[in-house]
Amino acid sequence: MERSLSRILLIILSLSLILPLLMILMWSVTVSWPFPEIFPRELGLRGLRTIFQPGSRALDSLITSIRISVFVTILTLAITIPGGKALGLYEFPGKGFIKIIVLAPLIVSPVAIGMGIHGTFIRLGLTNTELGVILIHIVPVIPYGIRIFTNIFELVGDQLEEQGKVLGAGSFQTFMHITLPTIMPGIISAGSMIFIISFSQYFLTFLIGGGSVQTFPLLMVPYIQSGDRMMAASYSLVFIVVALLALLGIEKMLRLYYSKNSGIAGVFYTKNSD
Amino acid sequence: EEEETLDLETMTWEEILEEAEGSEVRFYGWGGDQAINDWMNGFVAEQMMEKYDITLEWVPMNIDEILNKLQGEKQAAARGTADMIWINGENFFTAKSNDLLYGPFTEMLPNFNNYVNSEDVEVKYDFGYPTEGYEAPFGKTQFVMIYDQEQTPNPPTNHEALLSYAKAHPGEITFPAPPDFTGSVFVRNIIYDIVGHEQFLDMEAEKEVVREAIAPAMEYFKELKPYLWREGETYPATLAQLENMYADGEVRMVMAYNSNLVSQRISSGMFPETSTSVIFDKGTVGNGHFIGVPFNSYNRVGALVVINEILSPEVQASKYNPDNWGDLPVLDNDKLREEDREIFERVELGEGALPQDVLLENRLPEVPAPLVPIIDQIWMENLLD
Amino acid sequence: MFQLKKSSIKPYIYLLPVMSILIFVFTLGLGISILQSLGYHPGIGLYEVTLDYYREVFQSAGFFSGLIFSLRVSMISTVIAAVIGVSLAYLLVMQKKDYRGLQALLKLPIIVPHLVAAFLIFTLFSQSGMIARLGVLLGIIEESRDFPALIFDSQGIGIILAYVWKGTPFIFLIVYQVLRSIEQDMVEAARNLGARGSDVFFWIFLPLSLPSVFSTFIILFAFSFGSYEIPFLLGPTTPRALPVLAYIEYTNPDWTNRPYAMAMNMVLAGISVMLVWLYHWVFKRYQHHRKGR
Amino acid sequence: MKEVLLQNINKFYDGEETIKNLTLKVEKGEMISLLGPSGCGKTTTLKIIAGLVEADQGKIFIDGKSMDHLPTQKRGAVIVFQDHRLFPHMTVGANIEFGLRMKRVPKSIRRKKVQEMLQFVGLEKQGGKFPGQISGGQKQRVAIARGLIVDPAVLLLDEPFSNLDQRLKEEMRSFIVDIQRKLKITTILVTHDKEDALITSSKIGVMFDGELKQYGTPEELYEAPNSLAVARFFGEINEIPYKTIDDGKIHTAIGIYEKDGRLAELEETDKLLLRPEAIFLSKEDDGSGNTIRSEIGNSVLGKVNHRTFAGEKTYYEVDIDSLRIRGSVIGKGAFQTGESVFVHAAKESLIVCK
Amino acid sequence: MKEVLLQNINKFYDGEETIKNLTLKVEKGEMISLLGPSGCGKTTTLKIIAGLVEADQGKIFIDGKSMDHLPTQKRGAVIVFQDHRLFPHMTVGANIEFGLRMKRVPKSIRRKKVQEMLQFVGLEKQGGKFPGQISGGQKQRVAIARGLIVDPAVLLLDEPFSNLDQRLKEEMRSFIVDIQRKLKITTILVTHDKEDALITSSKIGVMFDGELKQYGTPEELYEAPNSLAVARFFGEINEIPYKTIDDGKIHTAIGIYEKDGRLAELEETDKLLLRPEAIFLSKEDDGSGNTIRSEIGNSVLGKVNHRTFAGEKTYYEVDIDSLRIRGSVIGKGAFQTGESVFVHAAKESLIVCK
Ligand SMILES: Nc1ncnc2c1ncn2[C@@H]1O[C@H](COP(=O)(O)OP(=O)(O)OP(=O)(O)O)[C@@H](O)[C@H]1O
Ligand SMILES: Nc1ncnc2c1ncn2[C@@H]1O[C@H](COP(=O)(O)OP(=O)(O)OP(=O)(O)O)[C@@H](O)[C@H]1O
Ligand SMILES: [Mg+2]
Ligand SMILES: [Mg+2]
Repeated sequence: MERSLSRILLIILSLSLILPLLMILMWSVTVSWPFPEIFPRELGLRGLRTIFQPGSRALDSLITSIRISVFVTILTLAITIPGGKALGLYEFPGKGFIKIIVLAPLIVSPVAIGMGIHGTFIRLGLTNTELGVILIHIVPVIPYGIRIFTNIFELVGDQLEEQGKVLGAGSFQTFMHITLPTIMPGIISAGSMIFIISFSQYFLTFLIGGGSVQTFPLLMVPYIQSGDRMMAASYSLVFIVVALLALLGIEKMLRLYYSKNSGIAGVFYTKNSD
Repeated sequence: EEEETLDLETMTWEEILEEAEGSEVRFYGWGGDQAINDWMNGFVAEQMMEKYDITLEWVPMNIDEILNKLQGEKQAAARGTADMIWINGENFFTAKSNDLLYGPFTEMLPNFNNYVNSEDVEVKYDFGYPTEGYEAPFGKTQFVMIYDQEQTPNPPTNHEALLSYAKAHPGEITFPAPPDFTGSVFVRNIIYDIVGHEQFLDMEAEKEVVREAIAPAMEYFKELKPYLWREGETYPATLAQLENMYADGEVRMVMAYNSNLVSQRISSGMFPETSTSVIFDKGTVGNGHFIGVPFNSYNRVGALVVINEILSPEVQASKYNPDNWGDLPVLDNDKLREEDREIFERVELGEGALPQDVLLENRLPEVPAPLVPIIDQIWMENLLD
Repeated sequence: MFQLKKSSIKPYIYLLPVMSILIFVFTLGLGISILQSLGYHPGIGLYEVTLDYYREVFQSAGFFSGLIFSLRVSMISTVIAAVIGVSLAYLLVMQKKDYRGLQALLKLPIIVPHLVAAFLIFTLFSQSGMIARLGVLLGIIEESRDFPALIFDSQGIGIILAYVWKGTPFIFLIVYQVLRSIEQDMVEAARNLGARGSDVFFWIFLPLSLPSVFSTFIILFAFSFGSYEIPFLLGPTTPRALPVLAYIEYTNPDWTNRPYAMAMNMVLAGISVMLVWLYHWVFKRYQHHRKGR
Repeated sequence: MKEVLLQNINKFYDGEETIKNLTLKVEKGEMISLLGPSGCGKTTTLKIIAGLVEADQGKIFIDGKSMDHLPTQKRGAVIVFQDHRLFPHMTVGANIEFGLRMKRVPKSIRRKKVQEMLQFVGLEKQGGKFPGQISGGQKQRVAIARGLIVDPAVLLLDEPFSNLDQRLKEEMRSFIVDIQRKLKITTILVTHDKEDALITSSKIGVMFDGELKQYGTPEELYEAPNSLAVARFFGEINEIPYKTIDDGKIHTAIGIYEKDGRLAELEETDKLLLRPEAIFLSKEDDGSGNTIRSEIGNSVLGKVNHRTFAGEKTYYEVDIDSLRIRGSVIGKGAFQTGESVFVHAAKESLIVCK
Repeated sequence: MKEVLLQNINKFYDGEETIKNLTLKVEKGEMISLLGPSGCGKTTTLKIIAGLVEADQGKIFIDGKSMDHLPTQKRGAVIVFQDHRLFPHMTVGANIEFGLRMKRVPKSIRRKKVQEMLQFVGLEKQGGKFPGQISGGQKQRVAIARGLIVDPAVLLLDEPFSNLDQRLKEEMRSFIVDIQRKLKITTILVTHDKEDALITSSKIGVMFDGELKQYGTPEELYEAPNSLAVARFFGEINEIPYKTIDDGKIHTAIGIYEKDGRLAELEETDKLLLRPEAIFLSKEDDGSGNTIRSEIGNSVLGKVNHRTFAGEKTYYEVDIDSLRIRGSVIGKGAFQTGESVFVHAAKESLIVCK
């Protein structure tokens, strides 16, 4: 009984979070929908057609967006996993200070940061390049990565890593075979956050990409700021669906990797023992 | 780059055309309108490709962000990515006073010389600020208010009528609070309607002076406040939200600094078909919008060619067509050849929009740019506690 | 919980890449921002270093009401998001199945950009929004004006709704992964010693996930306290949230106003740092307290 | 003080039958042991009783009440887990206190009890440490203390002494037995140490492969195992080949015995077993003319093949013709490898096994 | 085959000295045991050797090379942990295979070796299961197999048999000893079971409270413990009060002994100890006129206070005047509580302890 009650509660809470999204779906095909009607008065496909029409930049920019965000995710994971490990497993002078410092990208407004870095990026020849955009996207996602991995490492400890080393695994091997699989839940949640935040980045993309790197939000945001709800919703819809698919795809790949490092061995031994 | 700058001034138009051939031009500007985006990416880009083998890249971007980017590039003395920017008003003032624009260049454009009246105040001045050839006219708009004729058969055409209309329908009129761009224009229109517009054209940008000049208008707003939506305690944050509220029937009036907005919204189905534009009897503020060339444009020759083409009757007429955009043309009727004039006459105006001549007759000039923030400030101090 | 390792050099090496990026960002971003807030901005012809801008920021009318508004709104929304998010994670972890589909769907609000979230909340909760329409349909209200003002209201309810909607799944996602990695063994042991469902939650799940809850809380709070999009689009005209004030100053085409915007940003950042530090301090003491019992 | 009854329990893991038709009754206040080789299903049985694992078939009653669908926390059966399962985020003290907290025992009482427990398990100094900071044996002691403190109605101990040294284990064992007797806690002890089982329990069950092979008093199991496997389980054992010849006597490799007393009902299919400690060795010729061993019954001659010193005793492998038997001798033992010895066993120590 | 040398190792945890000036040398290819009560620092010592814990002072040499700052994976010292530490995301098979994979052993060889290991530890059927799905003893076996498979240069076993039943433990023990001998792996076994230590090791070290109290051969430790604590550690022991009177004889509670042989150097401060198994009991009057016990030296009369049956043997508590001693008797023992018995001990079994 306790369980069914909690299931009902779970469903209600989840639905109240998910259902609002129906509004985006509806508005993406709604021409007019005056008060107090419950269903749109007139439907149309202008928004979606604009996005998918031949020669539309939307599709190209989606690919650019995904490419950038995937790189950002990989790079950020690569630097925040060791960082989180240091904060999660070690005691050292300055730790408390660093824990606050890593939040800086959230605390200092991205406008201030972006403007500050713009000049340096120009001098380094990174503006108007995808590389520059990727690098700048790393900044706002650092807090998410570091924080999540710090917590995960605090939780899992390093006993299994020790075991790996004892069995002769070098640092890299230990990382690949033991650390990665044990922190996989953290990688999935941090990776999702990083991907999402990078994927929806607007201001920094524009500032550093200078308009030559056209991501999807660059096209989408002006519509969202305008009163054209159909265009705004259509772009949002495509954005959300693509981001979700990309996320699930990445997650699936990670899980596949994860099971490859354990499951296949399992199959093999089960078979042989019969 | 330096060379090019030097060359440009001495080059003939033919040489410029030749130089520009096969190049790429990047045009940055507001991208929140599907029709405009389509027109830019479609008609204009195709024209450029066909006529000059120029690839025109339309980059949707807000002007304040563009200026920030230019400013950063200027400090680092870097080459830019934008060749043309869509600009006007205060932003032009900021750009020009910070040396972010290349110019003067308008005199180099054959179409400017041929079709544009360079002595027209709306070409010479932008928000009271002299353009000095640093930006070429692009189009014109005028502030309008939009009502649903079915709901409001006799829309108010002056501030007093507006007040009694608000009293008759309390809570159904509102506007985005300044310093929102459109809300700010609305406030200036009311001010013009109450205290006239002439005094502002050469008014000192001094808060006390302005405060005194607009005091009656502030009284008016205070009187209006209780009859506004939510009793004037709060205002929509953006024009977009006001548009949505109007579309959903929550308020009775919406406004636009775009005389053609109504026909676009009607044709896209957002606004009721009975929506119509209204201006005050004493007229409403109008302004022009322009195209500038960033100081660090990489392809100035290309930019000049494109701007020149935009000033051609074909492009201007196409832009005037509400199916494309509906923006008022900037060419001088008197300078046009007969056949060109006909192109304009053939353009069919959209639903609910006022014809060009009605607008032009009731067109008031903008206040000088420096006054705008001062007025906004005073309004806020008076009406937001 | 376990012995933290003491090592002189390793943690610094691990932190080197990420810290070098942060320090790079810091010296440049923050340094330049501070200079600009002090009125030094050669790019727009300002050279005089002065504290006037700060003084004016502190003296300006909207500042304190904006500060309090910002604090209140971000605090309330983060607390609500944390409570619902943690409950959701707990409810899900207690189920036998793991509802993969539901999990994927719950990621959606995280994906939705803040601007779109504002749009959504607007279409749902404005006086002519979906909820109001349902109210009319059910005969609870007659016209849009009868619907309570949730958007642009002086309590910031619309902002809170938007942040809760965005923040809850975020907390859920992180905490759920943590809860799932807590071994079922621990739960069995607790139940075996007489723990009821709520005991398991308060004594096992909550403490073990608390560091994560706390971290996500801080992230959400710092974010909502410092960003302008949602309060700008859904907030009242007065009082305006602090970041909105800064944003409005920033977008002022008159660039000589820039130092105000920067000064406000710096004040905002300063307050944020103080709050985060305070949180850390409290949390540490709390943990200490538990350890030392 | 509650009675525990398992009726025809079956449990499958991945399609494999892990518990096979298990029926087991533990009387009120009784302490029994479950023995069996690794992986035979002991832990699973405890988990089924405690309600942590659901049986696929069968019924469980505690004090006559069916436990169907009763959640763990309401059964009052506390397991001390083999793998400790200490809460990593709580100190040793808080771990021990946990059960009392769940019972909403007032703080002052809790404190007192925890102090007592800490003292008893010898961890006064470790009360403030976290599980990650204490040694293996200390963890085990915390686990025991955590289970005992709640005065459970049914106590399920899963190898609670495996990480303790002899002395400590004996202390803990007698402490648990004391408490158990005093409070009459119905207790099931899972252990791999036959001594634990024999010393503490009024009954012992031996499981193999999910089946309860024998259930009885320690003496019964030790002296009358119903299978070779059970007998083996109580320590190494020698199987003694024999023949029953018409003379009514039993001819074994270590001597000839009358077919009476214990051996009266020996059937041909039965096995004859002999524990190492029941084998007496004496020197063929010890020089001093001492004849201690030879006085006891008949004996045969064998040859020492291997000798292993194990402190308290010494193991000998002795070859008697082709038969190799193992005997143990208290102390160091005086025999050398290669030496000839007399091997002898008393009739009473012969075990007949079906 | 490597020599392990610890020199003056110190280790502090939270300001408490956990390892105190430990010096220990293990010869190439030797197998030694570390014994000691729970929490005395055995595991910590192993971790220091493997490089998982850094000593605060002192040096470690493996094969003469200083291990300072050499990371764990380069030391070639493999620990089999007390708490198993199986990789939860790998199957049993993959866990065992892990070390070979790290060494880049070709797949075909890996497969073969893993199969062999699985078979040896009796887990052929469990190869595909995950650690969460196997029993405690099975986990322990996986941990052993995983450590053994890599042929480590130095093998550190931390209570590897604690969860195994007697039979399995003996099997595993002899398997490990065989491998150890064959490959001459320098091995340190931490155990709480004195039998394990005595049987497998050429030397035994006994630790108390972080200190190595005695280090020597099994016989030395068993027969000549250098402290009561060490003696106690090898099983229960009776302390026998005595007086040396002028007659040159030693008058103890269980008889009078000549002061020669082992007792020659007994000093007044020394203790006289006697293990339970060295105590012989005989009936005051067994009816049959049998005089087996009384033949051995002198004896005193005592009264059986308590009897505990432990299978293989039976413990008796016997009161001799105010002294209570514990004796053990092989088999069931014929004495009843309350009965009077003769108590006797051979002089050779008396232990002198400083
Ligand atoms: N990380 C740590 N922090 C603080 N104290 C510790 C830590 N690890 C071990 N200790 C303490 O050090 C002492 C020695 O621990 P160790 O694990 O070496 O004992 P052990 O001899 O292996 O005992 P056991 O036989 O119970 O496993 C113990 O008292 C323990 O509480
Ligand atoms: N979750 C599970 N999934 C699959 N098989 C399992 C699971 N749990 C236990 N088993 C199997 O069931 C059998 C019995 O396990 P159990 O833990 O009851 O053994 P045990 O008698 O306690 O052994 P030990 O003395 O080694 O602890 C083992 O073969 C084990 O592999
Ligand atoms: Mg078990
Ligand atoms: Mg240990």
